[in-house]
This record gives sequence, structure tokens and C-alpha cells, in this order.
Amino acid sequence: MRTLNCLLLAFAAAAPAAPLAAQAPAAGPDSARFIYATPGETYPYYAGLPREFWPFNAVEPYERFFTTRMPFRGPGRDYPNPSDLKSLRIGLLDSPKYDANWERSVRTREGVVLAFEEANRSRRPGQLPFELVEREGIAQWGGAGNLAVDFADQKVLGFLGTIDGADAHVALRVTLKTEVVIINTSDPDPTLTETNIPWLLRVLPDHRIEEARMADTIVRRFGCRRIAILREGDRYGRLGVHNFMNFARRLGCPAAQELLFSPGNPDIPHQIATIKDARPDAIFFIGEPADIGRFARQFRLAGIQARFFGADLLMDDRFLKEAGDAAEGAMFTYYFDPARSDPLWVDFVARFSRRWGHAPDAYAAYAYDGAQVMLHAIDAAGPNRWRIRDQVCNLDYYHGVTGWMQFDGTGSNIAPVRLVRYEHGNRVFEPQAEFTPPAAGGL
Amino acid sequence: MTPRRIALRAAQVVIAAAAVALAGGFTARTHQRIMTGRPNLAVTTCTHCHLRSAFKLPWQKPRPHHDSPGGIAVSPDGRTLYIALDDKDEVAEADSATLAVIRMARVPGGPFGLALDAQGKRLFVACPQQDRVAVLDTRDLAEVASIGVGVRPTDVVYCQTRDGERLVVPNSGSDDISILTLSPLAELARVAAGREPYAAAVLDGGRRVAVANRMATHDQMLTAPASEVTVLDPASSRVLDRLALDSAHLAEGIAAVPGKGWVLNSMVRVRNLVPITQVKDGWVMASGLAISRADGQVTQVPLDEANAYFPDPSGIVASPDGRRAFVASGGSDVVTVVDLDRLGSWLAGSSAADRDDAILDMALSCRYVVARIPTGCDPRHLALSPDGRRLYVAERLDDSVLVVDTASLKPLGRIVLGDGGRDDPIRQGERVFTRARYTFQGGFSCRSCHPDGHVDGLSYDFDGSGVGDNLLANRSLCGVAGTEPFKWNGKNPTLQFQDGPRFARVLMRTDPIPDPQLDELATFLVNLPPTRTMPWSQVGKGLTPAQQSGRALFFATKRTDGTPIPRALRCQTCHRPPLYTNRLISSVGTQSPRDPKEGFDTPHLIGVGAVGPYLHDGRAKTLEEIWTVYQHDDLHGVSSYWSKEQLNDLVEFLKTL
Amino acid sequence: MKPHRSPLGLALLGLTAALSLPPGTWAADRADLARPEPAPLPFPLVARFENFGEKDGLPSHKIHCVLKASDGRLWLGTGNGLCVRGADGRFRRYGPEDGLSHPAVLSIAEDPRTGDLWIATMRGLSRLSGGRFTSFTQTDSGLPNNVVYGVAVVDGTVWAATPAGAGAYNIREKSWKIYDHNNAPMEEPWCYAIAPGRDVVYIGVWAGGIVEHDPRLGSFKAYRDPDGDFQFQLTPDSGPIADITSWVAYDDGILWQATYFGLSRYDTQEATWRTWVQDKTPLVSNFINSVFARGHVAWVSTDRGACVTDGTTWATYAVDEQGRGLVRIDRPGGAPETRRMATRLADGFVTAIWADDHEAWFATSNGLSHAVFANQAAVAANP
Amino acid sequence: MTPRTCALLGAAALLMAACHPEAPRGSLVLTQVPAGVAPPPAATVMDVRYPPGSRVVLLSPPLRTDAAEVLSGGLAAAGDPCVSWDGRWVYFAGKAAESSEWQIYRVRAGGGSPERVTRMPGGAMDPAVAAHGELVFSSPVPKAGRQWTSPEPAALYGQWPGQAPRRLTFAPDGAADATALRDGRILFVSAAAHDGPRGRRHLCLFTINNDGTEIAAYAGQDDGVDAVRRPRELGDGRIAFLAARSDAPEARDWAECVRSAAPFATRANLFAFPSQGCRSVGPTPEGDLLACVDTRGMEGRSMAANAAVYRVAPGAAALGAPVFEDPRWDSIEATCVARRDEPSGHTSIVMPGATHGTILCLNVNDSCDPEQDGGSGRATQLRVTVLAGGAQPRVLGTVPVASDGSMLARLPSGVPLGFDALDAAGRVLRHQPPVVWLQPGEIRACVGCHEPRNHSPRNVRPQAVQAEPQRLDLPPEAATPRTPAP
Repeated sequence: MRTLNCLLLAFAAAAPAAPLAAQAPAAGPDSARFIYATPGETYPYYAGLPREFWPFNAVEPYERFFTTRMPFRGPGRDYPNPSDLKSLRIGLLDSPKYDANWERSVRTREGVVLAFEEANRSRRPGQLPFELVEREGIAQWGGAGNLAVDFADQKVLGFLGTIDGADAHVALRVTLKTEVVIINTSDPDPTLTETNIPWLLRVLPDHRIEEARMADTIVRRFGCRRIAILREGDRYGRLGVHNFMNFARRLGCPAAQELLFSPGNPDIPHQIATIKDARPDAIFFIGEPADIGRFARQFRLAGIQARFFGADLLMDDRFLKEAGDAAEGAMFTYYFDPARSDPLWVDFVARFSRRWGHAPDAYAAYAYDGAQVMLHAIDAAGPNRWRIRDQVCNLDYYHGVTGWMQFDGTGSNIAPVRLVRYEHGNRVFEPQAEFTPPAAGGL
Repeated sequence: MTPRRIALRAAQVVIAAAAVALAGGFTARTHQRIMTGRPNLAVTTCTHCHLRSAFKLPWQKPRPHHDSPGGIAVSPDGRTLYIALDDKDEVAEADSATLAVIRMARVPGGPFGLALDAQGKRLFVACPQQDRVAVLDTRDLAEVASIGVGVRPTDVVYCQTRDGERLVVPNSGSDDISILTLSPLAELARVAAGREPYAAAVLDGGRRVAVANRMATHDQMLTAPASEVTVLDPASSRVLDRLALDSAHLAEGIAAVPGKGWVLNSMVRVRNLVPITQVKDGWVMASGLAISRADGQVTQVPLDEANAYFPDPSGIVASPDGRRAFVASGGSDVVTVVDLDRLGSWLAGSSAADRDDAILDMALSCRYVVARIPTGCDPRHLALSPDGRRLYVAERLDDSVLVVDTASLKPLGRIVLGDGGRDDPIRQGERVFTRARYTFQGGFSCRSCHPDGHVDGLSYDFDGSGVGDNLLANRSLCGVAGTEPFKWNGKNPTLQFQDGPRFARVLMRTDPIPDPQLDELATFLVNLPPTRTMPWSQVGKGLTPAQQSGRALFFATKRTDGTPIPRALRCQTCHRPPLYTNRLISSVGTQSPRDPKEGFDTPHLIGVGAVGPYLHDGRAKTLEEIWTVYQHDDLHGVSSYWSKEQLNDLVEFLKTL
Repeated sequence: MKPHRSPLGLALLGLTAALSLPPGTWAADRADLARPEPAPLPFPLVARFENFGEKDGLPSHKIHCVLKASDGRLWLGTGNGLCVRGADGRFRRYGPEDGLSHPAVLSIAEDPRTGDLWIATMRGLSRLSGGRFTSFTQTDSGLPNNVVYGVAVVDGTVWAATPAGAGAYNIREKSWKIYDHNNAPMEEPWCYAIAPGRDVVYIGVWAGGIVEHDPRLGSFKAYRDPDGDFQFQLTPDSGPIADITSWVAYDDGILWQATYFGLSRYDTQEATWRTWVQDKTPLVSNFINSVFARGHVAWVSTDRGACVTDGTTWATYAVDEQGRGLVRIDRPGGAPETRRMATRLADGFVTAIWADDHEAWFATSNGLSHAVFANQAAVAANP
Repeated sequence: MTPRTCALLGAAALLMAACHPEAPRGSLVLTQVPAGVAPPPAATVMDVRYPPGSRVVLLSPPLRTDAAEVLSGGLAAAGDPCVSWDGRWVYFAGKAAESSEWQIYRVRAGGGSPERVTRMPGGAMDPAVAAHGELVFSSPVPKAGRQWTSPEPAALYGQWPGQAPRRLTFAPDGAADATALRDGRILFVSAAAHDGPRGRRHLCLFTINNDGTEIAAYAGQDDGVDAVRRPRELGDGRIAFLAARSDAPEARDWAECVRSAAPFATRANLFAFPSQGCRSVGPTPEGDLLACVDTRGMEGRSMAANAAVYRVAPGAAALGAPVFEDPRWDSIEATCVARRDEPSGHTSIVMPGATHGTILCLNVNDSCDPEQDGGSGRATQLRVTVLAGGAQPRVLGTVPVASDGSMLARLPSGVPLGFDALDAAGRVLRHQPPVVWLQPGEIRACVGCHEPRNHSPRNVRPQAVQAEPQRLDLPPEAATPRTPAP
């Protein structure tokens, strides 16, 4: 039995893209930038973090999940392609205009639209054009679920989005029924890909990668012992520090305080007084950049000298603007160095800037990469949602404009993130080698 | 004092008075503008917001009660009649031979629908005012039992099933049907009906019961409404079928036809989607008969004629031999006699297309309508003696029951219950309300669109200045006192103005109602109490937590996050208690491309839970849709911060008003 | 450098995995179908499957749910409408044109008092009564959200599991209540299943385990994964196997939790938990779409076939790589017995099951299977 | 009105009543025509019907020949009487001298001197009293033998006491024999729609509201009868009228009726016996029929016998004996003098001064006319024709037809309008000669083109009403005066 399976697997693994040859050659990135899963492959446990970051790391759990990828075992791959297609439709779930994520959503859209425009410009005769079906999310009342259903009704082959973690979760559960694959480009919620629903790929490194790096930096590198946490009092804040607190504790330095604030709150005297009394040597922020910048300044004015740490949102200019001098020395994680010299990135920045009149940020860049993966998958698999899923969800590595990505057993990008600090109002990226997968000649 | 001094002092007084008046006026205007949040508010009176006490409204005051006959039940031997007198909380027992009232029984709760058991030993009484069914012992007319049912039960039928005795009770206020067992007296199930289930009929000896739903339902604006006939199995309380009567409303009469397997419904065929450019040829509405066959095929045929109408068909009975049906026309004070054999032969010889179009052919009725029997005012309920030889007609506004010989179709006499209330201006106004004589060819009455003064749930296209640009949802007249101005554009300062010459020109197409009758009509209307939307069991009880939360949202001055809500956008500013209206024109972002103006009269919210659809043209199917589908930029109150729970709570609160 | 492999290989992997069976004990030792049962099983054994697909009149290959109503009619929720099987064996479809609020039907429940069907769709909740549909959506009613995954009717209240909370519609009062993270012990409002319990209602919550609600008392109790992490199960039989609940079912004091991480069982009398994961237990796959409870027996729908178990004995129906039907029986303490079947499930990706003492219906992603039981007159489904 | 004024008016009324006593109960108003008098040269239709010497008399019970009181005293000829609803006034057509024109006169039913109430150029005829005492009549009076082919066809006018007349009809072939129905409408005789001067004409019954709006076919349009005259509403839901063949003399008319419940399906003889020679028929307060019949040549009657007055019970098998006859006169028109229920009025939507009206057709494809229906094709536009400023219709323009067949347009008022439903290729699917008109400001609608008679509309929202109606204007040279100065 096992032998037979192995034979089958071997055949499967070695099989060239036989039916794919019938498809038109993939547009966009060349195939060398895609490395797919191998049979029986196991994946790094717990996002590839060192054992000391694992929960209950002293004992062997009864069962580990996500060491392999949950396959989709349902039918569909052999269903005939629809014959009445006028275009290849792909959904994009934006954030609602009144939502805090709106500006990030605009950047995301710019990246996606650029990818579509470039792909459609390079269509060859006989190839159907790509069509973007946009829906503005409804943060209230589980609206993302309705939109995910609408995408299916619109016969999309897959969709991109969304930024809000709750929306992404709700939409993902719908896709299990509608069998439409999602590529998420901007939700850092670690639990999003831990649901074992084999219809999702996330190209953005999640909070866990950032928080592990930050916990390591705060506790081990700077030897901080009294860590205070100030976070938004919503779901984003809760999930944003959940793993950090665990990691810090596992490294022997549990957070001394966890204080909450309401987004947009102009000042937080109570939280400041409480934190000042605790005399922390490190403060870890999670929240909107303008809020954090404002509070950072208020902390310094209150005479708090602790080091400031945060996540990728501190990259935002609004943090610097609000914090002013208080930003000096603040350290945070970011996904990549926008000044990197990778030709893919440099070329992308030039094209993006030509199209939109400004440089891309991480959300635009990951959205572009996510769209590229989706467009490539559709061209490679043809207009069949199940084969497109296979293309997307069996990806192990992808070299996008943001660099090489590595996808773990949950389908989340676990590529390492960078450390950044503010010096004299400038963002200084700490030296770090570009990640390259072994299969691509990396270490 | 010299004349000069007097003149000087007088001038001082005048100047002082003028100053006081100016200051007062300025202060009042400023107060109005601040409290309404409308800096450009035109001149209004204090009473727009500061209504004299709601307890002083006409419908709050005592009024004369009358012996208006409701349901009629005839004993199995035909000797005794039981007549429900809902306005008097009584049931009368009369001798069919002498036509004299023998006994009266007091039955609180507005007894309206009656039914007897097979032996005539128990009389079952539907009491819509107290949401209950009472059981009376016919030996002494004493109430021996009572059971609560849904809201406003208007009828009750008795049947024996394979699983025992059953009562089926249509609850017109809660849109459901209670199925009761008798031993013990308990509610077996409550099944969903259409809108306003009103009357029931037993079919196939109790194997099925059909319920007529008086009001039409329609899913969305500008789609044809339909009234439902709910057919259920009383033994298992399973709904077997829901027959749709296309474009029918006021379908409040139902009868089973022995031997033919038909269910007959009296109904009004409305044309609310067609601009009202005329009344002729049933353009607005016409009376009809719906024949539902056992195979589910439904055919509508007219009861009116090419040049005459017999509107507001109500009670309907079929003779025991299944050869004739009698239909009361409350608007024209006649009972129409239908030859069911002729009707059957026409149906048998007609094509499917003929049957589909039958209701459109105003000249068809002369094939099967064999007589029109004149009656007293507003004939409603009908009953036949068990042998079918006598027809009993409840002349509701004459406080009498007409007895007709079904062979000669000639009257045999009357059971006189009261004096008809000739001296009561409210009762006189109700006569104007129910009579169709004020409409061209007697096409319809006020009641045709406002059954019991309420709504028909439809939107009509009145051709005012043009065609198709005046789509308006019907508004309830219940609790209308003190809510002037009237009409959605707020142009009519009084009910007399509302129902006067303009109404005759746009709708009735005949001479206006004469002033004396118009005053009587207005008197009747302002004495109509609001519709009760809460179950009787909850009346006088406190609000539930959800309703309390909804009330807090209604009166909120700040959002959940503490930011203030502009005064002009607070619910209570425009929908100000006690009637929940400030009687001003408001713009809430609902103007459609063909609406001439963006502002509409702020409707009162008393009984709002029962008057859907909502907004001026009836675009909102439910209260929820006002804020989920038709709210734009928080123009109709600030709702963007509401959670779904909060919206649900608000709706629960509104249903209590 | 690792060779680039085409996703087709992976596609075949998926396909192969779907057709193959768990390694180890699955070789069909004999093809003898007539071998007598050594001992009665605590549940009926399927003798053969009768399969129905689009060619038989089903409106979609994907069947989401199946229910046999009290009047004996079989109702199917498909990806393309509600479907009923008439006495003549033909299928009749109802879609939006008939008043159904959306063609994708995810769950069906019957009101035991009236026989009305409540149909959970991906755009609202529909009621089928007397042959007519009435729909409730989040914009025209108090329904929390339009995507309704699960529906149940409990004592005159219709419960709808939606991503914005569990909606409870009181049929008599026509009023809605919503239970979510604001008023119930849920981290998130994402509800995906409802199961009527004894005087309580169980709500399967995505990332919230199972919430037990007593409507009379208005009380709540949450059952959560004791290790609190999605990445592993620390110890077996210690509580819900995961907080991500894909379905719940209850009967006769036993609560079952389906997840994509395995199966959990809670004995409400003894307050004890059992858990099963693939490879280490007879459970054929961790990916469980739903579970149907009857007596002490659970009918488990997985992406690799269907299992029937009382928690000790298992029968698993699957399809081998040649597309043949297999049944494997795991008795406590005994070696697994695998037998080939003359018939097979319509598809290995089973989404839902309905069963009684006489027959079972399997909804799959590629058709419908009717299970005819072996002659097991001595065997009661409720031991 | 103060009590004092009321008292004064009351006193004045009593005084007038004393001067002109009311007609006794059971009285008749009768038109008597002298036997054997030839009409004058250049006679009009009225001169032929009422030759010189014709008179209107009041007959009180007992109906004796010597008790006839002449109501048309001083006039050269008179006839065609009708009684006001209150039974106090008698209106009739008369001419003061042989050379003068026919006009409408009125006289107190109790007797007195007639007063002229119309001054219509070309004369006036066929008086009727509508709601609220409004006088309705036809004008001008056509030449003899040209009533339905006159280049100046008669139209109906309405005239309030002391006010100028309003033109009510614009039928291309004229309108005559008006009578008021109890629902307030005016029932009159006109020609069915036809094409041009050589088109086949036959007369039938139409109705309008008393402001001239909602012109509609009432009965006879689809029947075989050539001509109808003198329609009268009976008290039992029937409309009686005189039927005639166009080639036969008026004296050989017979009485027919239709039921108002289904006027297009119930045409029948009014009497159970042959009624050739019937000159008038009408109701009595007691429910009998009052008829004037010329029995010359009728079996059982002498050749000398002339037109007499008969009272016929419903369902009577024979004509029976006359209730009044006078060998010196032909008694051709008899009407009971009695108070009757006044018909309802109609709150007019006409806007004087407006030049257009609006017409809505719910579905121009809704047709059941096998002759005129050009096929089952769907119309995409409607061509509007008008009969104005010439004998032949001219095209006014076309208006679009919505996909559901509905059409909404603003069209000139006061002219006969015709409609051609055209398909996409311009083929005529349905054709309606100019016979319909709009009053100024009128908004009227129809179910379809040649839809079944007496049919109600389906309950559908016409797509055409979603947009503003298209307006078509009358060419200036085609404009005609709406109401001639009296």
C-alpha cells in the first residue's frame, strides 16, 4: 500500500506540467521564481522559530499540527473549464472607507491594479484578459462574509484581501463552502492561517515573526527586564501582543504591564502615570502610528526614559510626525528595506511610482506580489478554481518584489523580517542578509 | 390727566407691548431653531413639539358603544342564533322563529368570531381585544374556559379531526394561526400565516382548514402584491398549501363549497401599480371572487359589473347544496347572489388564458351573478341556516341582522339589536367611511384602502400633476388625531381638507363628499384609536431589556463612543413623544428621482409596528430596511455606529409604540 | 537545488491522497463480501451504497447537507438550490426564483411543531412552509448576518449560526436576539453550528470552542481547548481538540465536536472528554466537515470518507486509489478489519450525513449516497 | 347666507310657484307633429323631424286630447323635450320663426312662456340636463340628410345657466342625442371610428364625463346595427334606444336595449313584440316604459291610426291600447314629468387654457381586434395622427413605446387623435382612426389598442411612467377654435 502510494507520489512529484502545456505560458514572473511543495514534505514547526519560542517547549505534545499542509481532497480538478468566459475575474476585498485600514487598503489596491494592468498589457492573442472585481468591505455585521459570497456569485476564480483580520477570517470560512482561493496580502493576524482551511495563502509575514524578533531584541539583545505594553483595546491590539507576551515570558522576562487605549484618544494620562510608576526599561507599542507617536511624545514629556519598541506600523510617517524627537532610538520590525538594490524591487518601485506618482509601501508591494501569484496561478492552471487552488496553496517559496518568501505548513510567509531604528529622524535598517531559500541557492 | 398725558402713556404702553412681543417672538423662534436643529426653520407653532396632552385626544375619551353585529353562529337545529357584539363585549342569543333576542352574555375582549361545536353545546368566541378565545356553555351562556392566543383573533372555527377536536383561530394582529386542542384546551401549535389572517373555513369535514388573509403582502416596491389563503391540516398543524391571490387584498371572507371542493374568497383586486388616471373600468380596484380548487388552481372572477361596483366584499357563505354563494358588499349595502353552477360551467368551458383574464372582464359577472339583495348599512358577516333556507346578514352599522329567504331572495324580517346610533356623530361618520356612493360608480369606499381605518400595506400612484411621479404608501388612520398636517407632503391642514375636493378630483372622480358628511367622517377618524401592536398579555407591563435598550437608542443624544449626535439627527427631535412626530416636513434622504420634493411629512409612530411598508413610497419592506438599505449618510438619524443588536433593539422598541 | 515541480504533481497528490487510505492497516485482505459479522456492531453497517449525481437530476455536484423530514421526504441543501426527493425518486429543485434567498443551501432544520423547514443559505435564512418560502436577511430582519452556516429549531426558537453571532428568532414574538462576543463567552462572534441539547443549546464557535446556553436561565458556559494553541494538542482526551469548531451535534447526553484538527466527544453526564486525531486513532482524517449524532453513535463526515462510531468501535467507509469502496472496522482491542465493498460512496469528500435505524444518506462534494444497511435487526442504534 | 336672505328667497320661490304651478302627478310632456306637413326648403334634420307647427305640450291626467297645454307657445316649431331632475323645468328645441335657427328653450313644467337659453351659431338641438342642472345640447344643427356627413359636424356642449357654453366633444362625425346617466356621464350617439369620408359609418353609443373627458365607447361599436337614436337610461339597469337601418325612414325605427352590466354583450329587442315605428321610449316612475309608436300598417291597426303614446309593462307580450292618441297629431316623443334622483357630478380635472393633455397606454400590444390587429409583432413606437384643418388625418409625430408596450405622451387637446402602432420596421400593427380627444389638462389612460371592451388593467407598473412624457404639438395652421362664440 505504502509502496503504491509512493509510486503515485513519485509520479505526481515528477510529473511535468503536462496539461499545463495546453495552457498558455504563464504571464508575469518567470517560473524560476516559484518553488512548489514536494511529496511528503514536512514544514518548519511553529513558523520556524527556535524551540525556546514554542509553547510547552520542554515537553513533546500529543499531536503537532501544520508540520504538513492540509490538502484539499475534494473533487473539481477535472471539471471542464467554463466555456462562456469573457474575462478571468479576480476579486479584491478592500477595506471600508471609514475604517482605520482605509489608507493601507488604498496602497494595497494600487499594487493589485498595477499587477493587473501589466498582466493585461502582456496578454497574447487567445488569452482572456484579467478582470478585477472590487468590493468595499463592510466592517460591521460580518459583511466580509456576504462579499465573499458575492465574489462566488460573480464567478471569480480567486480573490485578494483583506486587511482587517476579522474580515479575513469571515471571508476565509466562506471560501471553504464556495471553494474560491484567497491570497491575503496584508493581514498580520497569526491565527488567520492556523485554521487548516486549505484555501488560503498569505504573502505578508505575520505578527508572530515580527514579535519573536522583537522579543528576542528586547530581552536578549538589550537585556530589558521591565517591559510595559501599550496597545489598542481592539482585536488588532489584542492579537498584536498576544505572541509577544508569550515570547517574552518564554525568554524569561514576562511583560510587567499591559495597558490599553482607545484609537484616536488624544491623551492617556492614567496609562502614562501607571507606566511611569512601574519604571519600565522597554515599552512595546501596538496601534495606529499617529496614536503611538502621540503617546511616545507624551511619555518622554512625562519623563519616561524607557526604550520604545513597536511593529511595522512605526514605519509610517505619521508616527514620526507625532512623536517628533521622542521617536529617536525607537526600534521596530519591518518586512524589508525599501532602499534595497534587488533589481526586481528597484524596477517595481520605478513602475509603481510612474503609475501612481509615489513610491510603494509594504502593503502595495505585498499586494503586487500576491496579485502576481494569483495571476500566474490562473494562467498556469486555467480557469478551474480547484487547480488554481493547487497552484496557490502548494507554493513553498516565491521570489517577489519584496524578496523571497517562504510559506510554512499553514500557508503563511515566514520569511525573516528586518530591524529598524530611528536615528535623527531617519529610519536606519540594521544590516541583514537577504533571505534566499536553499533550493534557490540560499543557505 | 390731560389728553396729551393720556396719549403719551398710551404710546408708552403700545411701545412696551410691541417690544415684549418682538422679544418673545425672537426668543420663541430661537428656541424652535435650537430645539429642532434647523437654523432655517419657518414659522411653526408651539404645539408642533409641545402637544396638548395625548390623554386629551378624542380617541382617549369615552365614546358611545353600539350593538354592532359581528360574527353569527346558527345552532345545528337552526332554532337559535348567536350574534357577537364586539363593541358591547356581549354575545346575543336570538330565536330564529320570532327574530327576538332572548339572552345576552357578557364576554369581555370584543367578541367577534363565533363557532359552535358539532352538538351546539359549546360556543367558542374569538375576542380580538384581549387576544383570547372564550368557551361558553350554550345552556346558560356562561363562560366556562378561556385560552390566550395570538394578537387580535378575528375568527374561530371548530372541526373534528382524526386526532380529536380542534379549534383554528386566525390571529390578525400577529400574522399567525393558533391551532387549539379542546381536551385539554391548549395551543397545539401556532403556524405562520400571510398578513392579517382574518377568517377561516373548514374543508373536507375537518381534514383541512383554509384561512383567508385580509391584507396583501409584497416583497418589494412596484411588485404586484398577493394575498394568501393558508391551507392547513388541523390534526397535525402542518401547513399544506399557501395559495396566492394575485393582486388581491381585503380578502376577509372565506367559504367552503360543499360538493364542489372549492374554497371561495371574497376579495378586492387592486391595481396599485397602475397610475390612478381614472376610476372607470375597475382602474383602481374592483371586487372579485377567488375560486381555489382542490388541485391548487386559483381563478379570480369579478363580482362587479361593467358600469357598477359592489365594493368591500366581506362575509361569504355557500349553500349546503353548493349551488349558490352569497357575498356581502359593505360598500354598496347589498348581498350579491352567485349561481355556482353557472360559474362552474363557465370555468369548465374556459381556457387557462380565459381564467387568467377573467378578473379583468367587468362584463363577465352577468353570467353567474343572479341577484343583488339590498341590505342595511355595511353588511359584513353572513350565516346560513343548516338547511340553507335562511340567510342571516349582519348589518353592522344598523345594529341589526337581516333575515332573507334564500328561495325567493326576499327579506323575511330583521333581528333588531340596537338603534343604529343615529345620534352618534362617530357612527354617522363611520357610515360615510364605509359607503362607496361618494366614488364614481360607487367604485370603492374609504374602507377599501383603510380596513378598520388601518392600512392596506400598499403604495398607490396618484396622478397629481403628472403620471408616475406620485407614488405614495398608504398611511394608517388609526391614532391620526392630533397628527396634522396630513398627506405625505403635509399640505392638508385638516382631515376635511384631506378628504375634500382635491380628493374627489384625484381619486373619487365625482362630487366631493358634502360638508356635513365630511365633518362626520372627520369625527369618526379622529376617534379611531391607535392599533395595538403588543400582545394583550404584555399591555401595561414594563419594557423588556431589549426594548429598554432600543428606547435608550431612540432617545440617545450621544453615540456609543460618547461623541454627540446633532440635535437635528436625533430620533426624538422629529419623532417627538407623545405621538412621536413634530408634525414638520423633514428631509431624510429618501427623495427618488420622480419625487417632486425632498421633504416629507414626519409620520407619527403610534402603532408603527403594524403599518409597513415604510417611508413615503413604501420602499422599505421592514423597519430594519429603513436603516440598512435606505439610510444614506446618516440623514435619517445617526445609525452608522449601531451594532446589529442595537438596531434589533430599536425595532423592538418601535414595535411597542 | 530542489527541482521545481509543477503544481499538477501536487494536484495529483491531492487527488491521490483523496483516493488513497491511511497507511498501515488498509490493505483489503479479502474480497469476500459474504463473510458473517463476528459480533454485532453498536451501529448499523452499510451493505451497499446507491449513488445519485447530476445525471440523476441533482442540480449540483456539491451537496452541503441532507435531512429526512418527519413526513418522510428527503431534503438536500446543494450548491445550486434546495432539493427534495419525491416519492417517485425524482429530485425537484427550488431556487431563488421560487423565493429561496440564495441557491447555496448550507443547513436545513425542521420545526417539530409545524413541520416548517428552516433553510440556512449563504444569503439569508429561508422558511419553507406550505410550499412557499419566506426569507429573512440581515437587512430586512434581525438576522445577524446573511451567511447562515447552521440552523436549528429549539422550543419555538429558530437558531441561526452566522459569522456575526448566533441569531435566535422567537417564532411567536417575531423578535430576534443575537448572541456574540458582546454578551456571550466568545472571543469572536463567528458561529458556525447549532445543536439542540437537553434544555440547552450548543453553539459551535469558530475560535471559541463550544458555547453552551441555557435559554431559561440565560446562562452560558464555554468549552475551550485546554492548551489554547492551534499548533498542537498537548494531551488527548482533555477537552475540545481545538477552538475552531466546524460542527457540533448532540443526542442522548453526548456532545460531538467536529474540527479540522480531529474529533471530540463530551459525555454530559460524566463530564468526560474523548478526542481522536488521524494516524493515532481510527479517525480517517482530521478534516471533519460535520458530525451527525443519533443515540450514542456519531456519523462523521470527513474529506476522506465517513466514519461511524460510538467512541469505541468504528466503521469507516472510504474509497481506495482504484476508486473502489472499502469499509474498515476497528473494534476495541482488535485488529482493524478492512473489506472491499461492491459499491462505494459517491465521493470521499463527505460533507454531511443523516441516518436512522434503517438507512443513511451521505451528502458529498460530488453527489449523494444512500446507504442500505446490512441485516442487523438485532442491532439497535441506541445500545 | 343669513336667515333673512333665506326667508326672502323662500318667499320669492313660493311666489313663483304660485305663478307657475308644478305639473300634476302623472303628467306627460309630449311632442306633437301635425300630420302631413312637408318640411321647408333647405331644411335641417330638425325641420324634417319637427315640421312647421310641431309643438311641445303638457298632458295632465286624465290624458284627454282637449287637455293638452302647449308649452312651446309662440314658436314656429318645437320638439325633443326633456325634463329637469327636479321635474320643474322642461327643456326643448324650438325655432321662433320658420327662417330662424333651432335653439334650446326652457319652460316651467307647470306651464308658462318659453325662454330661450342658447344662442348657438348654426343652431342647437337635442337638449339634456346633466348633474347640477347643467344643460347639454348638440350644435350646429346639420342639414337634412347630412347629419353624419356634414362638413361642420355637430358637437356636444355643456352650458351652466347664464354662462358661455363649453365644447365637450370633438368627434369627427358629430355627436347627438345626449342623455345624462345616473353615474354622471353623458351618453350620446356618434359614428364608430372609420377611415375618411368614404369609410363605412355606423352609429353607436359613447360616453364622456360631463366635462368632456374620458371619451369611451359604451355600446354598439361591435354590433351590426346601422344607426341608434334617442338612448335613454331605464330604471332597471338597461339602456333603451331606437335602432334603425340607414336606408329606412326614421318612422320605421324599432326599440332595443342593452344591459349596463355588459353593454357590448347584451343587445336585444326592448319589447317582446315587434316595435317598428317606435319614435321614442323612456322610463316611468312606476317602472313601466313610456313609448311613442307609429302603428300605421301594423296588423290590427287601421291605416288612419297615427303615432300614439303607449304605456308598456315590463315583459308585456303586446303593445296594448294607447294611453293617449290624437288623430290630428302624431305623438312622437313622450316623457314623464316627475322628480328623479339627480346624477352625481364629476370633479373636473380640465385646466382651461391648457393646450395639451396627457395620455397613457399601458400596453399598445394588448389587442383583441382581429380585423385591425396587423399581427402579433411588438410595437416599438406609436404614430399619432390628428384630424384638424382638413378632411384627411395628418401625422402629428411618433412617440416611443417602452419594452413592456406602455406609452406616455402629451398631445394637443381639443382635436380628434388617431394612433398607429408601428413595429421596428415601421409596419402598422394596429390602426386607430382619429376618434379620441383630450380635454385641456386631461390625464387619461387606456389598457391597450383595441383591447377587449370593459376590461380592467393588469396590475403592472408601466415602464413609460418612469420618464417624462414626450410632447407633440399641433402645427399652427391646423389649430382650430375650441369653442365658437355663441
